[in-house]
Amino acid sequence: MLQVRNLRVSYDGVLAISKVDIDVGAGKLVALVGGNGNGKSTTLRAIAGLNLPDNGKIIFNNNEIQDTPAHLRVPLGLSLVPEGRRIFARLTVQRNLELGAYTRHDAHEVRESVDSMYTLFPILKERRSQLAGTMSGGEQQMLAIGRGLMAKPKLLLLDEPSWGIAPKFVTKVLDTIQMVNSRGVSVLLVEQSLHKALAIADYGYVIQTGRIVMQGTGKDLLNNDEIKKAYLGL
Amino acid sequence: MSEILVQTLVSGLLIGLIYALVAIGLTMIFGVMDIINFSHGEFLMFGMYSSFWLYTLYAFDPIVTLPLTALFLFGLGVIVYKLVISKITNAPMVSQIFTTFGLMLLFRGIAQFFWKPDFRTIGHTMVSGSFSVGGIQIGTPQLTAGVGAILVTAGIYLFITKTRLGAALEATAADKEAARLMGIDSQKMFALAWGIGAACAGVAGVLLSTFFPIFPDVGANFILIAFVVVNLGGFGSIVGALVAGILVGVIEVMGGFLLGPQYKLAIVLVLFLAVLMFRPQGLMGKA
Amino acid sequence: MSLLSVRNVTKKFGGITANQDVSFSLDAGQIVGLIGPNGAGKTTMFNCIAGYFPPTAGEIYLNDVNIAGLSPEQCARAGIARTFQVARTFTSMTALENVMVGAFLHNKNVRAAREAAAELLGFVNLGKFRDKPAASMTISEQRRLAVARALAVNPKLLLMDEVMAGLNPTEVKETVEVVLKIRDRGISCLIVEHVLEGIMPIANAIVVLDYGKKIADGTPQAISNDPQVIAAYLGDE
Amino acid sequence: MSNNAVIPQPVEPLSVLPGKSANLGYLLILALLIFACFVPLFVDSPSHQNVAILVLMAAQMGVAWNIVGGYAGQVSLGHAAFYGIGAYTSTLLFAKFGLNPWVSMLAGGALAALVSVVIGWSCFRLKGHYFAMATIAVAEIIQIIFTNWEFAGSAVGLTIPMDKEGWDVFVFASKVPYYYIALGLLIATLLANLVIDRSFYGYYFRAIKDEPDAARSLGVNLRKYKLIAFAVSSFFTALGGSFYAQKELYIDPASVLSTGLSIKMALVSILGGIGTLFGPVLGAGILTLIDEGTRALFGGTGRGTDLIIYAALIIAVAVYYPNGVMGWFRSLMSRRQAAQSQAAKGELA
Amino acid sequence: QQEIKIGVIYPLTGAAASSGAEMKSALELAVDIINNGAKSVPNLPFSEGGGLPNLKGAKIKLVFADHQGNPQAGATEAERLITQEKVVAIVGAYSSNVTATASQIAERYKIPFINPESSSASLTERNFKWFFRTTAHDDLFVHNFFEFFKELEAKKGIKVKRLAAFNENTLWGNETSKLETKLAAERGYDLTKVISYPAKSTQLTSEVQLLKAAAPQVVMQSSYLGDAIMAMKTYKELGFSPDMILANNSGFTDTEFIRTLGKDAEFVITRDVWSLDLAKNNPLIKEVNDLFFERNKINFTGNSARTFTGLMTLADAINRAGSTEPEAIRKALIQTNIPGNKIIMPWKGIKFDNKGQNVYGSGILVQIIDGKYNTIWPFDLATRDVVWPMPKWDQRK
Ligand SMILES: Nc1ncnc2c1ncn2[C@@H]1O[C@H](COP(=O)(O)OP(=O)(O)OP(=O)(O)O)[C@@H](O)[C@H]1O
Ligand SMILES: Nc1ncnc2c1ncn2[C@@H]1O[C@H](COP(=O)(O)OP(=O)(O)OP(=O)(O)O)[C@@H](O)[C@H]1O
Ligand SMILES: [Mg+2]
Ligand SMILES: [Mg+2]
Repeated sequence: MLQVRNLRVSYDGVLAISKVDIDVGAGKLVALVGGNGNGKSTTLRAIAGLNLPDNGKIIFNNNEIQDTPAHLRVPLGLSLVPEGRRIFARLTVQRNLELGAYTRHDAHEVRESVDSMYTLFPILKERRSQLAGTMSGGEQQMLAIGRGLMAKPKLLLLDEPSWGIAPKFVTKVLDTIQMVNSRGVSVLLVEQSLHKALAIADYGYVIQTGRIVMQGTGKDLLNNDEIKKAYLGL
Repeated sequence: MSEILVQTLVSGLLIGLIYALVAIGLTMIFGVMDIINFSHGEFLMFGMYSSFWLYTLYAFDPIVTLPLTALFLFGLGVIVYKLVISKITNAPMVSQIFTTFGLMLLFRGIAQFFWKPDFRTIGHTMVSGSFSVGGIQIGTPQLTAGVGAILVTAGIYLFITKTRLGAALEATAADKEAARLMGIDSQKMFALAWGIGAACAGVAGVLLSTFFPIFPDVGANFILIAFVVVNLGGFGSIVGALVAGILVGVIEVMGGFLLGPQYKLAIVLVLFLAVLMFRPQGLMGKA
Repeated sequence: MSLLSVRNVTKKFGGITANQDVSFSLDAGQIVGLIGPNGAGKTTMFNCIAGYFPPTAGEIYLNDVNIAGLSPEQCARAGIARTFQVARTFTSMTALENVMVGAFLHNKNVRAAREAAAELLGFVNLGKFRDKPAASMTISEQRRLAVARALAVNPKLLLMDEVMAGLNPTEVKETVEVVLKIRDRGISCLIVEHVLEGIMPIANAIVVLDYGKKIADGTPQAISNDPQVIAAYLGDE
Repeated sequence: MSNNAVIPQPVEPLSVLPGKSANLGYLLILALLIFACFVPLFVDSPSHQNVAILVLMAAQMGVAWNIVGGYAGQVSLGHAAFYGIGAYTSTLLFAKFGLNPWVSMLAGGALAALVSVVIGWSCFRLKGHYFAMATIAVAEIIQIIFTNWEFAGSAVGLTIPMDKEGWDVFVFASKVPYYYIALGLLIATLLANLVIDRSFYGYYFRAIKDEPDAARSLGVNLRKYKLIAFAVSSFFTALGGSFYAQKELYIDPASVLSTGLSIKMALVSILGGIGTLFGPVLGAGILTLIDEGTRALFGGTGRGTDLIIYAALIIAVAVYYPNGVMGWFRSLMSRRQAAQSQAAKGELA
Repeated sequence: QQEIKIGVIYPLTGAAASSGAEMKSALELAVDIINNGAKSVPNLPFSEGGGLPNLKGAKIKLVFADHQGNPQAGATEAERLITQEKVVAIVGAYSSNVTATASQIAERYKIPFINPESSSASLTERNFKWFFRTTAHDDLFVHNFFEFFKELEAKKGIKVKRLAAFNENTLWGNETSKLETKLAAERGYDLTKVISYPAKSTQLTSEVQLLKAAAPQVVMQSSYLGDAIMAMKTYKELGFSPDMILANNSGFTDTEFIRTLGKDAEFVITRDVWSLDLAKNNPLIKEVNDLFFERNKINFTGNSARTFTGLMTLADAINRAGSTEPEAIRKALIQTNIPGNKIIMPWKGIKFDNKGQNVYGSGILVQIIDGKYNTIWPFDLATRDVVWPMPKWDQRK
């Protein structure tokens, strides 16, 4: 479904990632993990089209999309829930969700999707007409995920969805992701917390200083000694 | 005496609606892009000249050519966006001010180059003249402009709150990168905002041209008031611009009458500052 | 006598009550955790203590002086330093200069401030970023920078808002060590955190908020077994 | 698959103009200033000297504006108010009360600083565009007051008699003394800027500009330090205004209190590089030369050609160098450095 | 062959640019006549062409500069013209505040400065040695107003009592207001209202309402074109009908004024310095105007006619000096004595007093009747009788 080949991105001439290869198969949940500032977000942003790569290929459903502008990647079935939520602070919760479905044209279906989001996140329903910016950090994260799902993506890119979320809800968020995945949406999940992400992932990549240094099934990686040493503090 | 006061009030109301009309385009651009367009008065000027030339060369009445001018100005707004503004969307606020200030000078220069610095006016139009209601005189051009202002405000308000494109515009205004992730082409939205903003100025220009002289620097007469209106109403708020426009018009005319015409602008400015002290975000601005 | 004593604080935003009648206290040399579900009012409580919002009702005592309603800069002078949920780095400055801004509170001498700042950068393990533009640091590094910056004002009490968010376990460990070192300097810490692995082992006490109200208050041990807290926040693992 | 897990090492970010090249910058500035001292020796056409003075005046305005607009990030578009207060105070004291013009000039500066504190006290709760607009409004109000104030000459303006000349009356037939006074003013303003930049004020100002809320948490009293920046900036702006009055010997509200002038002060800084010490000086040079040049070359055509060219150049600069000439220079330097350091480290792979 | 460079400083861009453009055309005509001749105006000095005879047919070359309405730019341009372009004299600068600064520079460099049209009285109160003004100034013009009232009463039995002053709040309008206030008091008129309105107004409703409330017989008004048109429209709209609108030139004499307002412009009286119908007394007026019309498709106005006259006066002085030495030109200017029939102004001639003011300059009053400006005062020059009172708006056809 998604193939990233030899991707290289830099900010103002400073290299952030290079030679990144990632594959996400149809219906798979793939995790991209790594410490702070190692290029996870950069990778996702490049896939979503927010950063243009210096070179490399991004192939989505057999189309090369590395030169496609970000807004045209959404209708292809790519949706990114960005780092730091980026919800529309001055719009209501409801309108945020509706905007998530901007590329969909069936008003009725969109309304149904909104309702299903409310079922998924009851807190959002409570706050449907509140301005999104006045909600707490965690509430905003729920909204961001809901909004990302509203595009009915084939591949959902999630950048640290559990960031700033209460433990009780972290599990819930991860469950939600698994559920979405089980309905056939492929997921590329970026997380800091290795064990949580790898525990639910079919496959995982470890990124370090802008390069993929390890990959394998989630279980394999979790049991890898070096990983344990470097990331799990054991 | 009281008749004079009522007359003054009515006149203030009518001019206030025109201020609102001029300001709506400005607030639109600001709301979506966070850019203060110093050249907004010059879009108004182009609208006036468009109306003037269509009238002078082809004898078309300004009211008839209004849609044409609006369309023309929409195009101009989009072109200006594509050629200039699109390159500074991420620049610091000060360089944006710098750029639109440059555009202001450029447009004045262009107008003078092609159309000479002369003052021009449009003679008799469909809306010339005035009528009296219970002893209160109302200028037909002013009234037409006032009605135009209300219609445009309503139209834009509905467009933004009720249409998909309007929602996209608002999303882009809030966070353009996030909007792109929703599949919204932010460049297109910005161009649209400039188009609509310029078209509003164009409509205002046409309506003004039926009773106000036309010259290359005419924008200078309106821009400060437009800024005040936009700011008083709250940057980006369409309804705020309407309310503030009326308020400014009435205060200016009434204040000038009661306290001395040489201070009429000062009165408006003092009140404006006073409001900002209590509502830093303007009357209808979001905090 | 407690260093900080929050008494019956209520904070409303229009119709929303973000904090309702919250009371708790913190003794000198303590680490206290403030936890609770999203939107429980933790950041709001910080803002009230640090002077960003005047509480709608209630008092906040620092060493028996009511500081409720003081401005943030007055609170800083009184000895309260804080970090923000988003880092709020001074992006046009280097890491060192960021910390220097804090150091100027008590000493306007540039050289002295530079020395103090350099020491603090080392203290939070950011020594190598000294002359790097702070904007080039990652988010979590910037959060740690904010801690150094806050320490530079020589606070009695440090409020930290989610400094461990987004860290991997190794990094969490590092940060925990930093917090302990801060306490060893005699600075009390009030910490908002969702990363319980980070806060639970080191806190003297935990305060739990839910829907703006305090639902529990006690040792980490007691809190993790409190059924109300489990229901509202921890969830059953 | 590779197994060589390394402990994460963030990509080395680069620093902007580190110590050495900053010192080089100061040396360059010093060299330029020394050069400036000798300009009248080889530029003997009074008209060219006049243009040089205009450059210095614009530079001084820009540098003064930059203290509050650049360093402290409070974009004032009403600085003409202070320029005008300076010009009017010194002219009134000198022409009407016979006070020594140099003393009058300082009095003008002090008064402007005082007024700026009053204005700032109320306007500093406003942010960004709201603040900018409020300053425009305040300056307009002040212009209206002067236009109607009989004692200050109202719309007619004030004239300084040119019958006496010399250092005691601050009126000269030759351009050379004006040149050196303007240069002195510029250097004084630059020095004030430098002192601020190097002391805790500079740090506080930039902190306020970057993240006001965070600055408050560190005990920075926003209003106090914004007011200090505003007052210092206004003081020097007013000195520039007094100088203008002594040079042109005639002032009226339209020429020393207009919003156009306020914007020009900002333009000078922006063009050169906002928040940099030397940027406004560069900007002033460029802007004045373009302005005078286009007017001299095309002004006589009467078709507005000069305006068109001037405006087109402004726009081109703003679009292609949004951070000003200094910003462009810096990014050039840092890009070169990045290339070098990357070359040194070898490709990241 | 020698070329005489004369610097010319006018507002070619900015708010006053439209006036600047007209004056530029007038100067170009004057130079063309001097250099290349004009057979149709044999009585005009230098109309035989071939440059200045006393300087072996030296031709005049104008160097134009734009002051944009900005006093500093005016001074800068003056300095440039003198030191770079080496002009021997300067003509300018229309806007009184720019004339003030530009003439200071000329004074410094000891270069003659001819000012054909700035009307601020203070300009010739500065004891300058190199400043010469050919036009009369506001002091005289405002005096004209009051002489007109006096003569109206004495000769036509029309009694004017209640006045209002309605002037733009700029240097020009402000000086006018002050003088009107002073003279009204001195001569026993009842000045019911003095209104200063800000330049660049978007509406004049409050002003007109105040006038209406004061109900004067005569409104004395100083406005530029845009405001003049706006004021007239507002008068009509709000039904304000004084017996007389007595305007102080500028907007009310602009070509566009009548064209725009059409019938609504009727009966306005305005002070002027020139009018086409004066050709009756001085054929030169029509002949030169024809040349101007041929080139520019517009008639002279008070401004352009004065500017034309200013340059002719300077040429006369340079010719008599027989030299381009500034001092020689200045001496010649001091001795200027051009008779009224050699100029296109309705003046007795041109002769400067020791302040540099032309003592023969004077104003006229014209009234718009049948879409044309008709001289109505001084009564001996009048081509039509004054219409008094102005018909009320609702009683017009
Ligand atoms: N906008 C930017 N400008 C310059 N450099 C950047 C920018 N964004 C990221 N970087 C740099 O690129 C590198 C990779 O950053 P990225 O945000 O992709 O890391 P990450 O793995 O997502 O980290 P985190 O866990 O903190 O989110 C870092 O060194 C960072 O400093
Ligand atoms: N300025 C404000 N205006 C209106 N409501 C606000 C404002 N600030 C916070 N709130 C509301 O107050 C409640 C508490 O918010 P707060 O930010 O304190 O939560 P929190 O406990 O810090 O949550 P999180 O862990 O998600 O950061 C939320 O429901 C939020 O929507
Ligand atoms: Mg990231
Ligand atoms: Mg929070």
